[in-house]
Amino acid sequence: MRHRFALGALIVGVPLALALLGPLFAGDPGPRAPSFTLGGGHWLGTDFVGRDVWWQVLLGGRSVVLIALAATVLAYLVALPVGLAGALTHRTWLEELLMRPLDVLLAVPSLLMILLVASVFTPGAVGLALLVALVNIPDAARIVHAAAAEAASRPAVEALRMQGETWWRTAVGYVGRSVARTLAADAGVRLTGVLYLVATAAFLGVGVEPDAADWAVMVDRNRTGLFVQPWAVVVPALLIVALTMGGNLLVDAVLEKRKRT
Amino acid sequence: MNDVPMNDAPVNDAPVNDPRFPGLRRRGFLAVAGGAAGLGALALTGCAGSSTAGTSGKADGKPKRGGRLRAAFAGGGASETLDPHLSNLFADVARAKALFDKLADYGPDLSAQPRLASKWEPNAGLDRWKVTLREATFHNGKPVTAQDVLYSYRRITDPKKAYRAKASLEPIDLRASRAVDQRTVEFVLKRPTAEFPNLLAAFGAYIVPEGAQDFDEKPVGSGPFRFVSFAPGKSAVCKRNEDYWDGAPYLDELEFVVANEESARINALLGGQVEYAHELNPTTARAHEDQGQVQIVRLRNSAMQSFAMKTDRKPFDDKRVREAFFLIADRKELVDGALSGAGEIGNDLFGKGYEYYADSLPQREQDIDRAKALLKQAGAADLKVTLDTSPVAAGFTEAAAIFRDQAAKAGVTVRIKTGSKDSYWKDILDSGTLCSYRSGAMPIEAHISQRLLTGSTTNATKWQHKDFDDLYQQAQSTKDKQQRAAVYERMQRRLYAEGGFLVWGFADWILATARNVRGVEAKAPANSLDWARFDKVWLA
Amino acid sequence: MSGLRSWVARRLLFGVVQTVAVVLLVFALTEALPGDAAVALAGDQPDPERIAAIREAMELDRPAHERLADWAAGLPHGDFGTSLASGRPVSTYITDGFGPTLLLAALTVALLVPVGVGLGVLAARHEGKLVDRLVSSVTLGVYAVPEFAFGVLLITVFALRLGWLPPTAVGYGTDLLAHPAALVLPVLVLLSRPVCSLARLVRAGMIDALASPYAAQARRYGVPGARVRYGHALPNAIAPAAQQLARTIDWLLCGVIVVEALYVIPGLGTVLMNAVAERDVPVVQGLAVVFGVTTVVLNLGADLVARRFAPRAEVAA
Amino acid sequence: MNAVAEIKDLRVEAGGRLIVDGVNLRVLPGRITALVGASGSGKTTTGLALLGEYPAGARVTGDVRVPDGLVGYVPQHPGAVLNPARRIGALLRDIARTQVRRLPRGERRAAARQRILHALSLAQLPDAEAMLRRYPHQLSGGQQQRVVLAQALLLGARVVVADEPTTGQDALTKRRIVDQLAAVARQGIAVVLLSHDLDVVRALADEVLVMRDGRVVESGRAERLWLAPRHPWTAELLAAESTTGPVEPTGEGSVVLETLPLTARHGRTTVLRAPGLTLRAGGCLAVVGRSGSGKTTLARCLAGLHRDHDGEILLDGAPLPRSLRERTRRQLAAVQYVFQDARAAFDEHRPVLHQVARTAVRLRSVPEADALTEALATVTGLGLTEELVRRRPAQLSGGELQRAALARVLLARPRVLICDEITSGLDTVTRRGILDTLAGLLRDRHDLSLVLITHDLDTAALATRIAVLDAGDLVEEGPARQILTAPQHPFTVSLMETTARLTARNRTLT
Repeated sequence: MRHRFALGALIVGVPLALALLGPLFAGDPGPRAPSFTLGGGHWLGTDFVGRDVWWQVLLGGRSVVLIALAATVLAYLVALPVGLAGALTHRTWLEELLMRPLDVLLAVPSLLMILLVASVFTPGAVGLALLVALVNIPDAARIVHAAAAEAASRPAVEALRMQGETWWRTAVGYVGRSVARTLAADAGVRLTGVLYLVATAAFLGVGVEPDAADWAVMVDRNRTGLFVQPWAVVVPALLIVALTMGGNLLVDAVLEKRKRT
Repeated sequence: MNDVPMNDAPVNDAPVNDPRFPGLRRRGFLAVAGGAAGLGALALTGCAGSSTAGTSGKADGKPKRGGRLRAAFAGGGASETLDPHLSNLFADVARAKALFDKLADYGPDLSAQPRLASKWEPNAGLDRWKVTLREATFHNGKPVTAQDVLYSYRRITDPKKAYRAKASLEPIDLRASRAVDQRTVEFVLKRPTAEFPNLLAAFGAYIVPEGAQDFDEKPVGSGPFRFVSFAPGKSAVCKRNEDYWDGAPYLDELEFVVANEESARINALLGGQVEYAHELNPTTARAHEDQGQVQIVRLRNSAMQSFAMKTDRKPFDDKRVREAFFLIADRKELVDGALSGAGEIGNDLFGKGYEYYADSLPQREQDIDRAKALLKQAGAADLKVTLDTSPVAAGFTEAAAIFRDQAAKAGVTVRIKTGSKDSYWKDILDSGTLCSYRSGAMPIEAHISQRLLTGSTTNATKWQHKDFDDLYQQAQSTKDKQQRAAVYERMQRRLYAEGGFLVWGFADWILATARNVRGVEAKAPANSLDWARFDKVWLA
Repeated sequence: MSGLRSWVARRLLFGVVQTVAVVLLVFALTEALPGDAAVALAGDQPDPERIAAIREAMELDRPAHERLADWAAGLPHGDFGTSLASGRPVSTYITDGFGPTLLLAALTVALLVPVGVGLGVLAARHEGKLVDRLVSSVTLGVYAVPEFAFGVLLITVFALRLGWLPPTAVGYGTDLLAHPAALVLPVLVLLSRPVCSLARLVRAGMIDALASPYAAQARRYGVPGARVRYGHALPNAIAPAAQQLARTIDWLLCGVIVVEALYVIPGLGTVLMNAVAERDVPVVQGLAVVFGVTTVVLNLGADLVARRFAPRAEVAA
Repeated sequence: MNAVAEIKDLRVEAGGRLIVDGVNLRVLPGRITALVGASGSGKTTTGLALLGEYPAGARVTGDVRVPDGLVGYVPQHPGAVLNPARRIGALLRDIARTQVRRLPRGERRAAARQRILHALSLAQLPDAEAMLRRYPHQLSGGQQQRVVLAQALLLGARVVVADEPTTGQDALTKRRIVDQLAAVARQGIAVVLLSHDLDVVRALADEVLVMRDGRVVESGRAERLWLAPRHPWTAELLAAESTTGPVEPTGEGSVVLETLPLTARHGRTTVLRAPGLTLRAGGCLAVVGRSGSGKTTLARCLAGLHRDHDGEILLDGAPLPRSLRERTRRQLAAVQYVFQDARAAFDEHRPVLHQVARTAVRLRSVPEADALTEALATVTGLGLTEELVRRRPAQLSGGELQRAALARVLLARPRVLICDEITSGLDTVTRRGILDTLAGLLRDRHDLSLVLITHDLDTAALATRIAVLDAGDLVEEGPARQILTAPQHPFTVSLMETTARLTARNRTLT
């Protein structure tokens, strides 16, 4: 189990380091060469518009990782309060009001939602993060609500109320803390799900500039030259897969350890 | 309808840049081009297939009858129809061309070639044309008569409908036109139109039997192939029409299959599921050119690539700024980067290689210093401009990015704004100052009438000059070809000097065929007669 | 068990609400798309008259809510309205597209359950050993690969490099069943992700069930190992897996869109993508109803399965 | 007669601790052997050793011989060993199938079915046919226990190990379990009873082994042990069991709490129809009844934890808001509630002392530091060390946590203290400790009045007045002495009799 943690950390470490530190070393773009050429001073060749692929790889990680992180955090920023409030309130109509509409959203296929919303306004990175977060909120809220409802039904909450404890310490102090562990597990899986959605959305040309330095966009736009210059597709694709797979491995290892102690 | 005499040559915009064309329109969506991408492809680039002799198109060896050819096109999905007058996309045109005929069609240089019409001669005033029909019969054996022609043209110009060729046939006064005899039609025009034959070759002006309304069940036409079956969005099958007037086709059967993804088309060709894959990406072509599995066919000068400047508003109302932009563009770098080298550089004029093209004008080169000087004169030293673009057409976004870097060298900062794919053309018609623009193959006269006259329907550069309109009218009423050419030359000289179109390149149209396919014409820009023409094709 | 009937009735009612919500949401979004069917049809020839003529022919000048009301009025008696682009009834679009998509989805689900559950049980039985680690890491790896990459990879290796399978289903649109080989790769791509999530869920469920007191009691009383695994532990592992799988139904619908485009299978995904591009609102709405209803029905089915296997667990609405 | 199962010099060491240290056990057919001891004394580990199961990673020496190897096991929570996703019939059929494998294929099905029905009747389960189609969660606790017993009988086990079968059960249920185990023994099956409930051990056991910290401190025939316990620990056990007399009422104070007639509902079903009740200062009202009789609901209504009722509750004559959310701090402090499951009533992340002190801070706005010192004083008053209470709840035992809970509510200086079955689930010694504490409270604090919710009369004996609830109705209410000695209502009578008979001599008389 120890080695799984190390393996996961390593696999996710490489793309993460590239994504966050890359832009510092990118420097200015070299002269533009004909598209899809190999060699000629370009370590990984040139991409579909003749830019140096290695320079793109260095720049391309940041948007994917940041959008994914932002989307996950945004999803929880909304889901946590809604889920907690839904579970803690004794007014059933309030709980129904909070939770039912979210269940309705579960029925909308997420990719269709992204395509439709994205073509209404062509969102930039921020728009894409908002969009992917929106798609994740219903499910995240449902999980928070389930975990919080269980914690809220415990006698400890009633004991706190008997003590006249403030709403804040009961809801966040006790219920929030006990929900934290389930959320950590869900956050891990959700992050990989969000990464998949961000990559697919970027691949479909949604939410990112068509020629943006973004790994998923690189995979899409450079596929035309795969026979001539495979690195422009293979390297970013491998980095995205490593990011999701490493993330998963890490989450599994952490979960395993938490369950053991 | 504006009353300005709009001597409108056939409105024929090549469907190639029609955003509804799924292959192009969904440039962003899964445009899985470049053959089967994927990690395993590394090994592929290694293997050098045996490359067979030459490119297709040359009819080497004697044509053999027989066989069935499957052609993969990008289609319109379930709303496709066989009604020739409704054809909008490449797949529609290819199917219509197989089942029906037009009176005339465009040759390699976009000049009108006689088809169902054997000959045509105008009267002195160029406003009455007598067209004689060739001996031809429909699939049901009925001969093609003048009545059929008039019925077809009247159906197309039905005010209630929105058929594609309606605007092109506008100059004809169909009530006054009449059938002189069984095979002669006298067309009465509203105004002198020297380029009337271009009208007969207009996109979508097919001849259908009189009274024909429904074309999806059992369409009857006069084309080289007869109807067998049709499943919208999936496939259309037709078989050889033995008594076709232009000689019976070699193929026994022809099937059009729909594959909206470019990678699916090339994969199907590589996997032997189809013998003809239409519209491929330049990089795919380069990747498979010498692999020996398929034959790549490049149709030169098929599509004009340019930037359109609004000449009626700042900063492009000053012609010095326009000339400066002409000089900023490095056309070679744009063609190499955006079209991956598949095309030729442009000279800020439409219609390279077409009839009446002013190839005498010197080819412009990039001259940053002169551009800076011009900008300073015009008081626009550190100019900021927004360039509208969209993934609606191949090469747009790439070219925009490259032009932005080139403009930076001349001190001009260009901000790129990416618009929605589906309403791009309508948006850039009136708003913005600078945008990416492209156009399919059409006669130069049609380009001018459609985009550069005061009354033009799609005047993206807002080029509205009275004297320019008069020159166009003069050309339309000049009977003699040389004098007409001279007038066109003067118009193009004016555009070359101060026009709104910065034409940087002409893209090739690329398709691929299986190794055993012969007779596919290479010198046929998309939209012309020999493009997607299967009655001269045979299987070795 | 009247409890079950009332629960199903409540769920169906909620399903109707969900579908109506999906339709309204999709309608609002499609209406908000820039340009409309007329602009899309006019294409790069956006001359104002032509657009006006098309718009009138398509009755697009009527206010949005009126068009929605008309469309909704037709719905109860099965009239999905007519397509703006071709004038054909939307129901033909749906029936044409339904065949291939249903075939793909049915094949996927039919293979998904045995393979997913089988892998999960296998991994749980040999927990910690090589098989378990192998299955876990492979499922993890494949789960991380988006469909577009996996599909393209399969085409390259199996269709073009080895030539075992046809790279696409081009030309077979009308009768897919006649060319089963063309279905192998698309179904493989569709299977790749849900098999992984199902296997991981079943594995976790099985491990908990095998360590439970009732499993220990069964072993203590001499019930053979296989019987304990499949008779006692598996039913308890199935319940959470079935419920979570129902939540990934919408993922299956997205997967279908990508696979249909890659392998040229003219199913509902392709019809939807074309309709969105052509701003063919009635078709998009018809499909929204189909997607909504399918999601609701599949969710209900999965919850019924979950309820059967974990009767006590309070099943979320 | 030869032993059906035998353990010789069993030593079990796990996690560095010696759980079982040199235990010898001979189990004779038809005889009931009881292992008595507080939780953690090693009796469960010894019992499970008979089944051949040991704690994970334990080092075991000594030998366990079970001749025909079939040992039945009835755990404390029978529901845990019944597969929630399978019908009862399917569970039993699995076991029956292992028994009929030798028969020819044709007859197997019928033989299995017949054996199942026989086992169910032996386990005294009426209408077995309907039972087979139901799921475990649709059965009551008692029925579940009998199904688990039927499993053991179906197996043909010669020895059945029953682990704490009666803890937390009310007198009537306890009575039924005793009869059940006695019936099993009468069929010649040896029963190994692991329990700390002396009433049951006294009623059932033939042989008794008293265990403490993994060693058997005393063993022998039951009668001899009750009369002349040799080992001091056994004597202490027996002493703890004797009931202390009711606390003499030190003069009835004024009416503190009064309820007008109230009906309470859970969702759509009415669970409680109680007429008016009065509670006087310094008094102690015990509310007695079987589980599910509505006594907890009554307590929760008083405490404001249950809103769904239509009655009026008056504190010193003034009406109390129905839900504690609307009660002022003073009203909250006046009526306090102690939960049955002390461990679940504490936040497992924060040290106990701080949680106790919070009551003073919140309800009496005492500054933090003073609250801590006051809490410390109260806690040590209740017999807990400072070092213990500074730890997190996980490191304290059930009894210790319950004392901390008492301290937590006392810090509010309540007028009314409601205790909801706070002693059930504790072993006898700890229970005696808590009862003595409560008695002490009543004596020292004159203004405090107690409401004791319990199902066992031992605890009720502490009260000055007793109210008896049966299926949601208040059947009888009066001074403790009169209810205990001369009950009127038939239900109270049967309750009193069963408890009396339970403590009488063992089963041979019945």
